[in-house]
Amino acid sequence: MEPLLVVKNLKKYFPLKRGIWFGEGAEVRAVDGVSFEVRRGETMGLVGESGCGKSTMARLILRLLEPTAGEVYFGKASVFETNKEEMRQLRRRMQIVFQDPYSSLDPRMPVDEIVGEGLTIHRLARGKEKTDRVVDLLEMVGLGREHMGRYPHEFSGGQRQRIGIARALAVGPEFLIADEPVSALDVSIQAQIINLFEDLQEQLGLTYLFIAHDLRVVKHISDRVAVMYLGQIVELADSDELYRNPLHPYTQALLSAIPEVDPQSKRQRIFLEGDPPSPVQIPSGCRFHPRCPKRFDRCDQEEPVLREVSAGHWVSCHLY
Amino acid sequence: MGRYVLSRCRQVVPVLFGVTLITFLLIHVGLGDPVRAMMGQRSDPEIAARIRTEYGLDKPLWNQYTLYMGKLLVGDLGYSYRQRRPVSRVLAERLPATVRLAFAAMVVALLVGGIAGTIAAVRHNTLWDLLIMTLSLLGISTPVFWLGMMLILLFGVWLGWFPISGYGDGGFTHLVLPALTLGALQAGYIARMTRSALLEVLRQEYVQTARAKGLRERVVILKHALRNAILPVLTLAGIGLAELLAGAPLTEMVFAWPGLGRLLVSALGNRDIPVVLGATLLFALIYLGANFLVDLAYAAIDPRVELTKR
Amino acid sequence: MTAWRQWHLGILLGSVLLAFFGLIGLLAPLLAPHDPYQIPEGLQAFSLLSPRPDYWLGTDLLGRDLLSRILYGARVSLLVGVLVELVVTPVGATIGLFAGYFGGRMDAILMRITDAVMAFPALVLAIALTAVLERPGLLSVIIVLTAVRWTTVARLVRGQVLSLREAEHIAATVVLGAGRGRIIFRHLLPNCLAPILVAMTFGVASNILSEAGLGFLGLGVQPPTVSWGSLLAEGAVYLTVKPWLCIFPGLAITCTVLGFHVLGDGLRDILDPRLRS
Amino acid sequence: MRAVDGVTLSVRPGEMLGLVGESGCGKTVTALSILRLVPDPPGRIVGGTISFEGRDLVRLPEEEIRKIRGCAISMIFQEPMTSLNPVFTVGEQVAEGIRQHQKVSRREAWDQAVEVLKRVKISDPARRAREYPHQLSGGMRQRVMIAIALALRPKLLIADEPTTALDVTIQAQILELLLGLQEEMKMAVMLITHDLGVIAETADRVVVMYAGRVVEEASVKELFDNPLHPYTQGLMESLPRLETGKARRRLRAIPGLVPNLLELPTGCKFAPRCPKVVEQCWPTEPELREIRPGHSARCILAG
Repeated sequence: MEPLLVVKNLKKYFPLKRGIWFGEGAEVRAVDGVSFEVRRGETMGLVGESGCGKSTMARLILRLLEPTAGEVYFGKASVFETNKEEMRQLRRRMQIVFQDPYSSLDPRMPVDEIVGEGLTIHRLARGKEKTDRVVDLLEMVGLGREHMGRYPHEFSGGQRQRIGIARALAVGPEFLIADEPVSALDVSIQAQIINLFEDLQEQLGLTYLFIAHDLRVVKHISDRVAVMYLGQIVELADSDELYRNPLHPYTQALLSAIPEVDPQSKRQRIFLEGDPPSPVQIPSGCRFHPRCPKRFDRCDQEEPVLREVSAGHWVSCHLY
Repeated sequence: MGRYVLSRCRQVVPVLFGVTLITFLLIHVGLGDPVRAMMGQRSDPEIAARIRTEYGLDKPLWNQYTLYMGKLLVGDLGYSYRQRRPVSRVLAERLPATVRLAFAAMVVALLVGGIAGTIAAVRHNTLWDLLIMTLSLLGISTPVFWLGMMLILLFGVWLGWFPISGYGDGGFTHLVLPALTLGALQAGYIARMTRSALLEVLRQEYVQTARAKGLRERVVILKHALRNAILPVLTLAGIGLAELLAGAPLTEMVFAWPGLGRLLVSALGNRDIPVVLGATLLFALIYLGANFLVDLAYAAIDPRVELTKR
Repeated sequence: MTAWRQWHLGILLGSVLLAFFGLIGLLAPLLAPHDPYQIPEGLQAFSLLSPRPDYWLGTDLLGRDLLSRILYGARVSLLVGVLVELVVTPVGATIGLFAGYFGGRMDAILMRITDAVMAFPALVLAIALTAVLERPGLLSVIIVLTAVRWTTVARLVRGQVLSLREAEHIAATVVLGAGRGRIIFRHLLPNCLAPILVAMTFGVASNILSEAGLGFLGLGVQPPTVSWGSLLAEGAVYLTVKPWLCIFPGLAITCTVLGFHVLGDGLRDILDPRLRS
Repeated sequence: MRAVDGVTLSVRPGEMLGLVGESGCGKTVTALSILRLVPDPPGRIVGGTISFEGRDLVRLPEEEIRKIRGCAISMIFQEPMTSLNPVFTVGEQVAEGIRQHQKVSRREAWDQAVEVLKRVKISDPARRAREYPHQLSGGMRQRVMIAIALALRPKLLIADEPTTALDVTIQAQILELLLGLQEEMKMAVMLITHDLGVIAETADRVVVMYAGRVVEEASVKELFDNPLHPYTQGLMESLPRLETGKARRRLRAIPGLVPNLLELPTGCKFAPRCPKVVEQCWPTEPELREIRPGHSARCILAG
């Protein structure tokens, strides 16, 4: 299938400021050489623990940040090479839903203005037509006309997330990045929002990049899943394949660490030692080697590359 | 710590530059033609020209500024028209009195404000809280010099407890009323800040942790909470110092206190511009120096400072 | 619930106080029992009278009614307080907005300038400026206070913008394709308005105090115009013998400033989004 | 507002009791009430008893309850970032609790603290003890919290969402540590969480809370095999599962919003969201009934 989004060798380093006059050149390697594709109509899942660079990825793809190196193609357009007007047009096609239902809505704007802002910016509708569109959008996400004049603080977390989705859909995007959209919500509400994402995909033919740290959620919603560790993708495969046959020791550990909702199934746990290293001091060789239970002498010497070891199953590990 | 001091120094340098630039520009505008100001009516064009060259007044503004800076570095602030001696000497005479007053006022403010604020926070929503908050509101609403006059009336004239003017022999009794006057405003601010900071800290989880250990409430507040609540109070006290120093001229006038502020006002009356601007600069330097000390205190209390600045 | 009642009380109290003094200032010509400037004939009989039925608050050295002078003084004090804040707020807010939004070198330069101005105790710098401006008067007071006071707002707005810049709703607006103008004027600015409004309230209070200070030092409005500060300067001489000449103008200042502080506290309470959600 | 209304539960010696529920269901307030840590005002315990080793904690004088806090009963909190005091070293914070309850010198308390830090598997504990909280990672800080709580070998540990703020791999480490220490010290643990997975893997018995009430209570196996309350059933079905091979199924979400404690219905508090609601649910609130031995539920349809 034709890819909608292509990410090529993307890097983002943040300099660490030290004093005003003498820079000492340390940097945070938030995203460090990431490549993948998202096919039209699929849901690509991106999992990883906090600080692995997954949210930076989202911001890079949307050009909220300028990359240190690498390219992103959306359809035929190269995102980092478009001019201002082209970028504006491109933004209609790719949107984002954020994690925090509190800071992601402007507290001083009523809901109809929040949802209708995209319509105004791109001159898609005005007056009565705009109001109708906003009502449609609110109904599409399970809210209604009666919510239009209210302010964000009058809503619960789940409802705010619905408002955020409606705002993103207003400009009629093809591609939606969901950056941890349910991790701040209660379990019973999480399921509502996940279902909403699935329904909208079906109705509107959307393509998703679904970012989360909860493997259960990602597994549930994604067609393919990429696992990130310290700014790189360590494994990428079809969702079922990844969970049935995880190859990278990190993926294996992640999967075994998820508490299973079944008191009977006592699986073999793989415990990782220590904490993820800081992205300022990335270990030599394979960046997972200090915590890897299967490491051998080659691992701290040579950095593995992401290779396709079976059809559609990519892994970056010296074991394969 | 050394590293932190260094980084603070680096931040102060540009500010010092800005401060001197401001006083320099003021001098430049203020003196109009300094030569005429110096020589008065009997200006002889030839001599005037010679003086101009001698003082570098014919050079571009930028050069004049570097000249001014050069003089500042060796402590040369110019010459007092009125007192006919170097400004630096005039200022040096008056500095101790002002520092003494400001220091005493700050101590009053921190002690009174800190204790009152703590009581208000611990007795949150009680009559004590209301009383302390009302008083501190009054404290920050009263003009400094008027408070000074009222204290003079009450304690000086009617009760006769304290002397009402002058420096005396430098003893304690002469200091009481001016220090109370100057400290009252900051005491009000500090009480308000201590209260709100402490209330905020008491909501933190680590306070709960401390209670869950079985510590006495007194220990929880005095050790765990107050140590953290002091940090924003210190920051405020540093900023408040500017306000405190701003009150110095007024307080010194009311109490005839022989400090920089009074010098500033009388020099202004005499149009002794070099003294005015010298004193102005010195006030800014006192403020910057004191803030530097506040920063050091902050770093000593908060272990996180080291890391964030590194 | 208690919080609601508190702010209600605060705003009510503050508004009543301010409305009172505002009206006094506005209606001074109607309310004043005597001419505040006219020196009465037969001065001897009227000079430094103690409070009595026809002169409620007594008279000054030149036999003028203190009450009438306080009423007229309210005009100048409030005018200076409010006017300076109205000038300073847009200027400071613009500087803060620029520094915070564009960041980088622009921010560094603007903030160092702000730091430098703030390093001077406000009244000291005001005195120095007055010295340079040569002729004190209403205009010089306004100019001087403006030059000193813009920094507070600039700092405040910059801090707000810096924290808002990281908010996800701003990022979401950028992703929608909004331009700089929309982000600044529709998102950043409205979110700064509440703290600006609160700061303005406290700012007016601070201006009134500064004006009084300048007036007391003789650097404020010049005779025959009166302000509360200049009344205190005149009265200071007779502090120990005719204390009411000092007590009443000072009370007027304190009550007005108190009104602004109470109002500011109340506004801060109701405008704080943390209390609303 | 009634945050917790008529909650009855018991923890047996050496047992791991799971307490599950969503935000605002009253699980944290219940836990804090045991040690009387609910801030008063605004919080107040208006009735009921908390019996610990035959003593009623609700009526104990302040002095006495302080002797129990951190000694016989301790507590750990959700946010390792904010639950340690930033201005004291972690060693001081562990030693402080020890000195509070035992007559030991400063030196001895410190040595004991280092020993406890070692027990919670902090590497190089002597050096770590001299560090400040901000110098440690989230997982490490939670270990320090556990060390503070377990320093005096309590009989009951209350753990309020101890792993929620942590990454999965760290969460697994911490849970494993807690289970190990429980075994070793033979203490009872009350584990509060919103994550059914964590409960399934660690708890012996489970209490499910909704809107300030216990709605179901059973052994962990019984609860997962045979959930009786529609809310418990809904929670389980709304959770995405990992097992592969099945066709992707739609999640069975519980409709509606998390309840607002100020606007609760008079009858069954779950009725507005319940898929099985019948007319009898509305007028009166059902009692918590024992449906099967050791398994109770607060639902008229159960059994």
